[in-house]
Amino acid sequence: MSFLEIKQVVAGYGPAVALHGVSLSMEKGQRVSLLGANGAGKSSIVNVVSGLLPVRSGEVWFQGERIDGWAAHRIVGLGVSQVPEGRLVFPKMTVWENLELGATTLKDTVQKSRILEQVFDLFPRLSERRKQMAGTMSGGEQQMLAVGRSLMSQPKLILSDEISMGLAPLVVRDIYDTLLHINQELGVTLLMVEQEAKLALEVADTCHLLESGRIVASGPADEMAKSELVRKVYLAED
Amino acid sequence: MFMQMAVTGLVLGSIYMLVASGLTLIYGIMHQVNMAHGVFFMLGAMATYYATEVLGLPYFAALFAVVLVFPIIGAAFERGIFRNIRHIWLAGYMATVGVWMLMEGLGWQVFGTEQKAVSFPITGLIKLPGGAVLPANKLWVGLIAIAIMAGVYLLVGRTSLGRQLRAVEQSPRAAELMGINADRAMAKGFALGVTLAALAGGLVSTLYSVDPSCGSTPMLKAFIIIILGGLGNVTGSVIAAYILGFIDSFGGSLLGYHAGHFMGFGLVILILIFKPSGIMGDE
Amino acid sequence: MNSKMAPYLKALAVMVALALLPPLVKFIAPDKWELTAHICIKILLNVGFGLCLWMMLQAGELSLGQGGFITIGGYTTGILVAKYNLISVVWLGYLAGALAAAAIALLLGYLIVHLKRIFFLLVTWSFAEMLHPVVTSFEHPFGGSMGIINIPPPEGLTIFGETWTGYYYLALVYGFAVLWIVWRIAGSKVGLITKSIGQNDTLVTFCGLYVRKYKVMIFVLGCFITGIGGGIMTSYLTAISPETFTFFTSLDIIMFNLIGGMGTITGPIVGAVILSGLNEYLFAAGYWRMVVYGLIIIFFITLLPGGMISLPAVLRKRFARKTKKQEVGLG
Amino acid sequence: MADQSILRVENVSKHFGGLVALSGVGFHIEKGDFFGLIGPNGAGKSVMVNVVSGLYRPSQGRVEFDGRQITGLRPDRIIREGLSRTFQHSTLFFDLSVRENIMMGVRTMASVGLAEAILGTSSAREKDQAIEERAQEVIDLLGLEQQAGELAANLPYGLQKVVAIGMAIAPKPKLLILDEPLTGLVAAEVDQVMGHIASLNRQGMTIFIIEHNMRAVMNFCSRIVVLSFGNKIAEGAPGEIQRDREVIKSYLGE
Repeated sequence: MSFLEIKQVVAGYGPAVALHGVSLSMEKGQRVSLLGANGAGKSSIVNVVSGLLPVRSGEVWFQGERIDGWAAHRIVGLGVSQVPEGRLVFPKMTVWENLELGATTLKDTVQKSRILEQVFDLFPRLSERRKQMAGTMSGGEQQMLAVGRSLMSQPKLILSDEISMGLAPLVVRDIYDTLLHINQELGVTLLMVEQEAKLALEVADTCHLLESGRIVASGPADEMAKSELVRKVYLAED
Repeated sequence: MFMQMAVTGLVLGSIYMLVASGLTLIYGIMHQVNMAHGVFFMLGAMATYYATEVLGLPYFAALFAVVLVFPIIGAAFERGIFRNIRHIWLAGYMATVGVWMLMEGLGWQVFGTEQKAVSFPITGLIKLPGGAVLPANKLWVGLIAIAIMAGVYLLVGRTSLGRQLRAVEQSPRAAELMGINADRAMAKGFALGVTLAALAGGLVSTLYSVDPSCGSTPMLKAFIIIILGGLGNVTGSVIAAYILGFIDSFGGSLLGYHAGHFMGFGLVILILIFKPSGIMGDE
Repeated sequence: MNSKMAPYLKALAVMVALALLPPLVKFIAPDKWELTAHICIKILLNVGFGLCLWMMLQAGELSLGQGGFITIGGYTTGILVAKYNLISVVWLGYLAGALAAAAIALLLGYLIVHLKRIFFLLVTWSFAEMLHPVVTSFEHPFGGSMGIINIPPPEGLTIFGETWTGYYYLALVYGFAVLWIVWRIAGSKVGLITKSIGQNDTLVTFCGLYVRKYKVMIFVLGCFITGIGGGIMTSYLTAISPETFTFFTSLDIIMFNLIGGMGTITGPIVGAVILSGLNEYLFAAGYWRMVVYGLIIIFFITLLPGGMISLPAVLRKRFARKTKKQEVGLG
Repeated sequence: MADQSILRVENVSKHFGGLVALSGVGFHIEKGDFFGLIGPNGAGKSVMVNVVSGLYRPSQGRVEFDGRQITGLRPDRIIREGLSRTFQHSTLFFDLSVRENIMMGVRTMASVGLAEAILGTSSAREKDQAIEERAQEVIDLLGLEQQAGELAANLPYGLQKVVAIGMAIAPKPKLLILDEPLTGLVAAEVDQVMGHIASLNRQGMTIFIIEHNMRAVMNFCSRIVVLSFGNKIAEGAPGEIQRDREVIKSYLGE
């Protein structure tokens, strides 16, 4: 069985159905990005995996364990961490407190402080601002904090949702570089939702294209980038 | 005379602060205005009365028993009634009204209508600099209230439980993603808030005699305080509690009970109209 | 045309039937008439209060201060017609009470309509609570804690014999007049606007409509009508004191909507009938009254959030599920 | 020349606390234009729409609509001047039917009164009729007859966007502002919605569109302004914009 396996998942919000029987699987160490218009169901897939969006039918398996129906906080304990859309840092807490909360599922304090040092190495900016209230930082710094916070739980799988939203291209590049580094050096698997199609194709090795809650195309990122459909609709190239 | 009133204001303010802090905590974490807060105050007072005057426990042992028992009571109410409806603000509000009615009604049946008083272990008068003379129990109650508040402040500000509570307050969704069980954290927050109300009841029962409706006035004061302080704003509530304590101490004795009442509610309306975020709020 | 008129005709039929109640009861069981009339008067006035709140609820805000507006209507009537005899016609006293309530609602409403949900609830509640110390503190004109007594019935009410019957017909006209007004509004374009405000007021603004105007309008109208009811209730009770209308009066009016259900106009009517009837019996129950009241609230909130009017649908669903299960069991 | 402008935005700045969302942006929209405002995320496009439609008061600068200064007017007043807008996330009255939604947009709604509604006077009936007729016109125009009685919440996302446009054009505005009308739509729906917008433009309505979908903007707009970090960095016809150095830089971050 694959590292992450989603089978025929149907899910939605209230009366609306966001995913109509989506299936996909991922191997350990992969970088997968989800492509598609707003409302196509990209975020829903990520939220289904993290447990924020309940599954109506279908199954979600993570490392041989069936996790659909689990509460979000239990799934975190398995090593699945989400960098949520809109960052959702705790604005009225310090950078340090935010990171500390990221490590809620870890019990070992020695291990905790070691990871904290790692995160500060990856994001020196966070180290400088460890006593600052998260809500007073710039959007880019908050996004770094959100990524750093998700690393604190020592995840095996990171789900990221719209990292680039509202950020300057350079900062976005910086954060993705860090994510790539984490993927290559630490072997953390990445499942990414990215609105900017160009970026999404660049940072991933595999890509799934969604339309109206269904996966309509999948393949290696470089091949997808060359496909007619993606070029026309998502890259606006003629 | 002035000193006397000032010290009385401080004591009153400290007690109000204790009642209001529980209300603030519950509003902050669950976004629910707890109309049953006064009932838990009353239950705390009654528990203290029965533990000391009927069972003969020492006063401080009774307070300790309150600390042990009320978190369980609070958590039970949260789980039994409030958890499933907390996302609908009106339902949540009305449910707390229902609990208030139910428990106060039962209170009259069980505890009876006669007034009950608890004696404080330390008696006598204490002379304060500036010529004020205060009964020892009043002063001690004020000090204990401040000590409890300091404890709560440390609990919420410094411990990992406190961090989790604040995380849930700021974003339940993000808290879940940190691996925090938001439901359980909310139950803990509610239990803590209820326990603070009960402790306040246990303290006040040594100053004034109590009956099953004794929670309403402190609850009204607590509402005024949390609105004045800005719903969910702790620092604001502390300042507001002392403002109200002084208003009641000075205004109450200078203008009479009704004027104090009128001023309190008038203040609420003015604050809500002109600065709904409260005195410390930022907009 | 027919289908449009049907509900009106139904309401008219109910009203006629209720109008025939007094002679009927007096004929069958004359000794029961006093109690019957008393309960019916309470119910009919409460229907009016409940409907006013329902109308405000459509615009999305819930007032916990309606008892305060009843108090204003009642005191104004009492002060003008009984305490100082400034107005000799009681009917005009009712009008004055309603105008006073409306004027205060206009001022308050203008200041507080921007408040949402719990804030609106808390400010209206505070407002009603504030009236208590005011009327208690001043001997003039409110009569202090004793209040005002000897408030006369309106002129010509005795044409039916004793005042019971007169007040019964007055309350009947009041209740159905309020129903008619609220009904007309709900079915009109103003009703559509009100409902839209309850859903999304920003969007209403971007339809080119001034939200504040409509919200204040509905609030003032509701309080005007409630003020009249306060006057009628007060003269029916012949006296008013600071303890006549309390927090529980305001709470009852919310409860009518909660118990009946807020989805349709029938809800508050059903709720008012059930709860005001029940209240009369619970009155004798002492402190058990609070217990029952609390249980009712908790029951409806947790188990029947749609109120009584949703009961048939809920039961049908339950029943359908059960039969389905049985089918599966048999299969 | 000047009276040809339906909207003149002059030197508009908007600060939120220390954050500068717009700094000194100015542009004109001529009558009959199909005008596009584009820019990367967080460039200040939505802030600009909110300033123009009166939701935000600009920190500096002025907005003139149809020859009249509208800075600082209440949003509902601005709408009654003849400017309509839609919202980024399809915002409707979800518990109302499609027909009722569109009726809410009709100008005559603003003149209905409480007393006449209760009494059902002839003037109230006339107004009701005018509202219903106009709503029917819009429904016919957008081909929504089949869905007219349905609750807005039950419509597919693409049709909700169409209803939102219907609501905005119901008062026959002089200028229609569309805030990212294509967000969340799939290709087929994009064509449908853009088709409606283009036909409105052909019938003489001035369009002001904020959009992410570059292809749609380039194909339909006659003139484009590009924002980046609250500054105007380019203005011109689609061809010029596509060749512009600054624009390429701000989109690609090179």
